[in-house]
Amino acid sequence: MLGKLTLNAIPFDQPIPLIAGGLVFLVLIAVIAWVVIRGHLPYLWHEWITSVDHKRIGVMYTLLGLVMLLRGFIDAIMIRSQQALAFHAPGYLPPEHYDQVFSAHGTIMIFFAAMPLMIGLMNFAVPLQLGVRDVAFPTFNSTSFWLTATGALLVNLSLVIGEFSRAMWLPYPPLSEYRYSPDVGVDYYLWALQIAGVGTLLTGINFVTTILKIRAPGMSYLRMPVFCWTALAANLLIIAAFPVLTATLAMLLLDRYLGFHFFTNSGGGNMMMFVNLIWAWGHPEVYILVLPAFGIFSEVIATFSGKPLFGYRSMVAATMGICLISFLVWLHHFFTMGAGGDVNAVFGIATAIIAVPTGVKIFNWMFTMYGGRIRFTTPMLWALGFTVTFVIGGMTGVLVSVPPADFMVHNSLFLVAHFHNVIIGGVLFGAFAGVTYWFPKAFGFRLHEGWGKAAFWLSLAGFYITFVPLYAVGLLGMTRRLQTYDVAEWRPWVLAAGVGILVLCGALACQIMQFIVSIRQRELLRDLTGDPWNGRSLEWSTASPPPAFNFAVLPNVEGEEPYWEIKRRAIETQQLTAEPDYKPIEMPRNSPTGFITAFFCTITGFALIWHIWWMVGLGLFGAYVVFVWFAWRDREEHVIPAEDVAEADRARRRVRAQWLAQNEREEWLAAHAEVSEPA
Amino acid sequence: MTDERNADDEGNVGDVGPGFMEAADHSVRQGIQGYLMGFALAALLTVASFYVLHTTLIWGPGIVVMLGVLAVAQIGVHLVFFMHLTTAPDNTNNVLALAFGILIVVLIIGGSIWIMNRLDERLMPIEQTTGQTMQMP
Amino acid sequence: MESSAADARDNIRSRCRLRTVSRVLVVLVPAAALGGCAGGVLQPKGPIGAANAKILLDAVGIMSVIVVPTIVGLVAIGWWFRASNTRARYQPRFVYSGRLEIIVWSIPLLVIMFLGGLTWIGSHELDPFVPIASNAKDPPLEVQVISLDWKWLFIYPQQRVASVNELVIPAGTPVHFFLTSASVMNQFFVPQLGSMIATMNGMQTQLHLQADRPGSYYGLSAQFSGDGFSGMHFTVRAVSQDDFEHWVAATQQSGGPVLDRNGYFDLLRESCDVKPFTYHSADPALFAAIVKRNLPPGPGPYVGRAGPGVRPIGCG
Amino acid sequence: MSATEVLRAPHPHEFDPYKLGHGNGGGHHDYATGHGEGGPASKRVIVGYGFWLFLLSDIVLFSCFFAAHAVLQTATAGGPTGPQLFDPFSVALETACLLTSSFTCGLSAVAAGVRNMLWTQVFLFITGILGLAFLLLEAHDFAAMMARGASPQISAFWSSFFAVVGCHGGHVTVGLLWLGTMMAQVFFKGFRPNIMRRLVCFNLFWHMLDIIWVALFTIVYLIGEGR
Ligand code: HEA
Ligand code: HEA
Ligand code: CUA
Ligand SMILES: [Cu+2]
Repeated sequence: MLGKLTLNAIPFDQPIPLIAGGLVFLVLIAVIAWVVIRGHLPYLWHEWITSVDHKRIGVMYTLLGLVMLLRGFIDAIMIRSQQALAFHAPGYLPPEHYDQVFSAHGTIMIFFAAMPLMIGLMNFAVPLQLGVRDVAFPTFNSTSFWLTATGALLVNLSLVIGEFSRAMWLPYPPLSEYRYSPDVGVDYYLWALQIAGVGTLLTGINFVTTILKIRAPGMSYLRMPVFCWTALAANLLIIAAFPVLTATLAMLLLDRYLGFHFFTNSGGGNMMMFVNLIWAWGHPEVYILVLPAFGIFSEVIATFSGKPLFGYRSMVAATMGICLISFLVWLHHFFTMGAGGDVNAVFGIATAIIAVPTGVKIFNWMFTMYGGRIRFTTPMLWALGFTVTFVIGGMTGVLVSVPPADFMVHNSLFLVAHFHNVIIGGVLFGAFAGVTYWFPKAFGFRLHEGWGKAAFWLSLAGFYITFVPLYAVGLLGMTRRLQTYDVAEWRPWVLAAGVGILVLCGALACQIMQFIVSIRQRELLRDLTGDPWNGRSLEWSTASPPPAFNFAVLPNVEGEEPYWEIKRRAIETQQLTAEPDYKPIEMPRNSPTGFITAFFCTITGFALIWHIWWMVGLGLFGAYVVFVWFAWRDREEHVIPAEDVAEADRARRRVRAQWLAQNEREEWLAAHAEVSEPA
Repeated sequence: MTDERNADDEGNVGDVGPGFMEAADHSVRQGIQGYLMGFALAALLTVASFYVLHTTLIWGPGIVVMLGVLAVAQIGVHLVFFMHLTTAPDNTNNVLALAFGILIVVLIIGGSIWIMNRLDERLMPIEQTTGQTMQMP
Repeated sequence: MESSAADARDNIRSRCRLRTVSRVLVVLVPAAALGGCAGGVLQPKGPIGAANAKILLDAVGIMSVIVVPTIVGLVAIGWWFRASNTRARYQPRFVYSGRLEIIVWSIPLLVIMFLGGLTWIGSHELDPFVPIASNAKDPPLEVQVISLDWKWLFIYPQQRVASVNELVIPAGTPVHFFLTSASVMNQFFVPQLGSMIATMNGMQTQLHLQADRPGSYYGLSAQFSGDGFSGMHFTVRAVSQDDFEHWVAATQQSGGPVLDRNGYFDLLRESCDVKPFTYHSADPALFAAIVKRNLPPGPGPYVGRAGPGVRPIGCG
Repeated sequence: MSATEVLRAPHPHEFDPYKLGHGNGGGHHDYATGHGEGGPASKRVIVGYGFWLFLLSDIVLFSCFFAAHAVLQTATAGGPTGPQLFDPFSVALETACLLTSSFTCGLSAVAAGVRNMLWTQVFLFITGILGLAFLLLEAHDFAAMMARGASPQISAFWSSFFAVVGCHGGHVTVGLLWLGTMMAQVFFKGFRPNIMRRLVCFNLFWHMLDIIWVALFTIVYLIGEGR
């Protein structure tokens, strides 16, 4: 009746995960109960759960990312504290638990923290920057989000029912085959990723279509903000790479569930094929993460330097170059498998070549700051911290792309330090820069600067204190994923890294304080103009938070940096453009399709993990019914009457007129004019 | 009828989605003719593939190459006659996307085969250790 | 003769204790850290390790030439052009420069060209399958390496002995390793001797290493292989040629177990933190049988038991 | 040139910072066909293009199975090999079914183009029947092979064979389910713009299955047999 699921599945003998997981679920249930009792459910349902508004979906993605970041961070604390205690000693986490912790950490961080953060920010900002009303397929957008959430839910469910994979964040067979991992952990991993992966693929299709086909009139490719370019590149990579992940995991599933022999030790299976295919996805994946971050930094650095981005054309070329080359390098993750000089050299050199376009980006950011008037706001600090940190991480990346060097540090903590260096310094800093940068656009008030700056400095310090020792201990030969060790020389470094994690805890505390304080002081931090940072691209031309339809009339783009142009002209002429002729706007209707699909996917996934076949059938049938029902829907759009549009836009115009009156023409012009001689 | 079509057509002129015949220019007869032509060509190429397999006209090891070429040709026929892909400017995005897809497919299949062949050559035990034949020293 | 190995281990331990004295220094001076008794990859003790380390340092050096000025430039420019600095010149129209663009693309390109050359030559010369050019008159010693759950088995086919979790080799003589795995994937790695290489069931990789001087080196698996992974380390003892022959003879005459099919099946079962021991006789055909998958692979955890919380037997 | 001069310049875009040649005009004047500068594309283009991208991603998915099949070509582990069990006649028949169904599918598009309900339904129906025939033939093939000792559990080669062919078969099955709902939609709702868009997507999907099949019978059956 319940397949493999028995009472034994609840890990009573492992109190730590049980309590931790139980606590999480209690909190979750408490939140749900509170929502229901306080009568917020209808609001949540109509305004968020069924929303197909890209801004709302972006916010939900970002929130999911932050919560999972917290979960991943707890795992990281456990890893570092275990290793700090485990010199000649068992530590407090037995192997079968420790192995789950680092596997879950890697999986959660990549798939459910970093990806949702980046996709969330793209969701929020790309249509606004393109000057349009929504993405190409709003309902699929909501489906993407809920499928990702399903994956996250399944991974976290493994805390309390059964267990998670112990086979690393990329489950290399034969260790992940049924023979060596007969428990459900790997199945949790596989189904969670298959479901979330489909959601991500839909996102990729959605955004490439949006960027290529839906832009404001006059916005040619070379007028798009760089963030849109990097989003395009990242989503092209999603379309190309995620099917590879799906196929590879499907093969492993066939092995585990139906006794196929793709990667087994018997029947002629070949585990090297898994390693090959998973990295054909895995390498592009890291650029899927970092490219949008590059875009965020481009926006932030240009805005806070008070200058257009330097070398826009080079930036675009570099972005697309990275996008292409990233598909030519995947073998660098298995130089030590013995493919020989030719193969290793070709892939090694291709890898190193990525340093060239990346370097171009770094230099262009540098020249953007050159001659600028830099305001050190929190987003700008994250950006500056990123440039320095990422250069170091990139350098160690190029180092391991030289095969003989990699033969010495592959899978060592040196490598762990490399990728945290680029991921934390690149992706995570990028996410925080993006969140603080666009937060006022999404909610109408700024985040508190003081707490944000504290969080930044502690993160920066914490990062270096944690990971510089790992570089060193990696060079001492310490390999990754060790639950215990007995080499005295490693110990001081491991302890130092343990101190670093304490500093990071401080950073987390400041980050959370920033959110709390900002929400409580929101009236103080309120921004009415819609343009709190003196921005340059179109998202700043509408109100904060933007109306559901984003723009009352689609902006007519006549050059690069369209909003800067609009602003300059307004100040120059001391008046706003003439009031447009408001027309009714058709917007997509809310739809529960995404949520319900995800609901059935959760059921199906859970049933598959535990071999509850009747429930699998039920889930699949439900999904098909939803599909037909969705197809049958007649009215896909609702119309916002012209009066409502006019009302919203007039309110915005009033505020803008006030702002205009406050900005003295000569003063503003002087402030933004080129200074020919040092004053 | 025309209203509906126009409503759907508004927006950027000179841009066509994949799979669309230029409906306005095509009569039913032209439409059918196009599909017939594609069908005939595809059938011909399929027959050729099955025929080539057992032919003695082509040097043995070359047959595989011929099969590959025929398959590519037939895929091309499908793309042009059934999916209405053209190289006209209004199809730029469709063709670019296809080119990107083909590039990825070639990289993944080509790269995997190259890598895996090298690994197989080197890791499948051709060079034996002396162990199994050596006697006690 | 058992005791000689034990003596050696005691020996290692006491030397370790000496080294701990210098640990304070180690913490202070990162470079000095590379001198523990599990010395790191920057303290190579053989030609392969030395070449790898050299390449590693060369690469860091050449990249520093561009990376260090970049970092300095970023910080300096960022600080100088702060809004409050009235002496900095505001140039909002400095957004394009063809000349800078050329420089910006070409400097990294030049660095990468050098690194690319290094990569091409290094990948071929230091391919683990390529024998060490050695002027030693002795032919290389052959060792078959098998990774098991969770220990290392070393078979000396010419000597017909075998050892677990301890590898004894003659210093100054190249060693030709043939490697495979009896269960899941692992990586054979001795940081101070050089390159690591994967071990996989059904496949045979090769590796050539050499220890220049007698000494004791830390070896480990560099590929996570399951719950007992942390205990999967071993000691490499490089000894003089005479001592090596001594060790072989002693092992052959010791009363240790025999490595035949049955002995192998005993070893195949999962076990953790296995203390080093030797087999006084070993079947050299065993290795080929494993590579050809004529012998079953490791059984994994507790055959037949499935469900959550499966734990390895005999561990923890 | 002083700052105010720049600002008073006759056209605000005389200054083209990136030397992109966009200095003057822009906006609506320079339509570049297919580049979407005239504002958002029509819904028809958007839907078609999105589906096109999906198909390309699906082809990438198949390419992984093809790659695995190519690599595991010889991994028969002592069991039967492909050519021993393939039935070229049956494969030819399956090919004929699928190719013809692609043709009739195209004809249904022509009929739908002129809003002819009867012929649209007739051709969609024939397409479905041919697809079903294909599936039954394939199932029969599989059963015959299994009866002669080949199953995915026998060896890596057969795993990859059943996976790649089965994945295509699975797509055809999904296509048939979709076809059913499409026929119902056309019947009950007529040729509305959204239904027309879905019909075009379905057409693309069905033709794509045929393209995959071309690669499949060439690589798996013909080249496999040629070895
Ligand atoms: C966001 C994530 C991210 C990013 C951006 C990168 C960026 C790079 N990575 Fe990293 N990498 C990972 C995430 C990432 N990586 C992860 C997660 C793993 C391990 C997975 C696992 O095993 O679990 C990994 C592993 C990994 C390996 C495998 C090593 C091994 O397993 O042994 C290699 C090898 O080549 C590599 C190389 C590189 C290179 C060359 C870059 C380059 O893109 C960096 C380019 C940037 C610069 C070089 C800096 C700026 C440039 C200049 C200032 C110009 C001048 C500089 C020069 C000329 C040098 N990475
Ligand atoms: C996106 C990817 C990502 C990120 C961000 C991180 C972040 C961190 N990781 Fe991780 N890590 C991986 C990906 C990532 N990691 C992967 C793929 C592996 C390999 C797994 C494997 O071996 O298979 C790994 C492995 C790994 C190890 C190696 C274990 C080993 O092999 O021995 C260690 C050890 O220290 C570690 C530590 C850390 C630390 C200290 C952080 C910290 O820097 C975290 C910093 C985070 C914070 C400070 C949290 C801030 C949180 C918030 C602000 C949330 C606020 C929320 C609300 C208000 C709701 N990670
Ligand atoms: Cu064989 Cu990895
Ligand atoms: Cu990579």
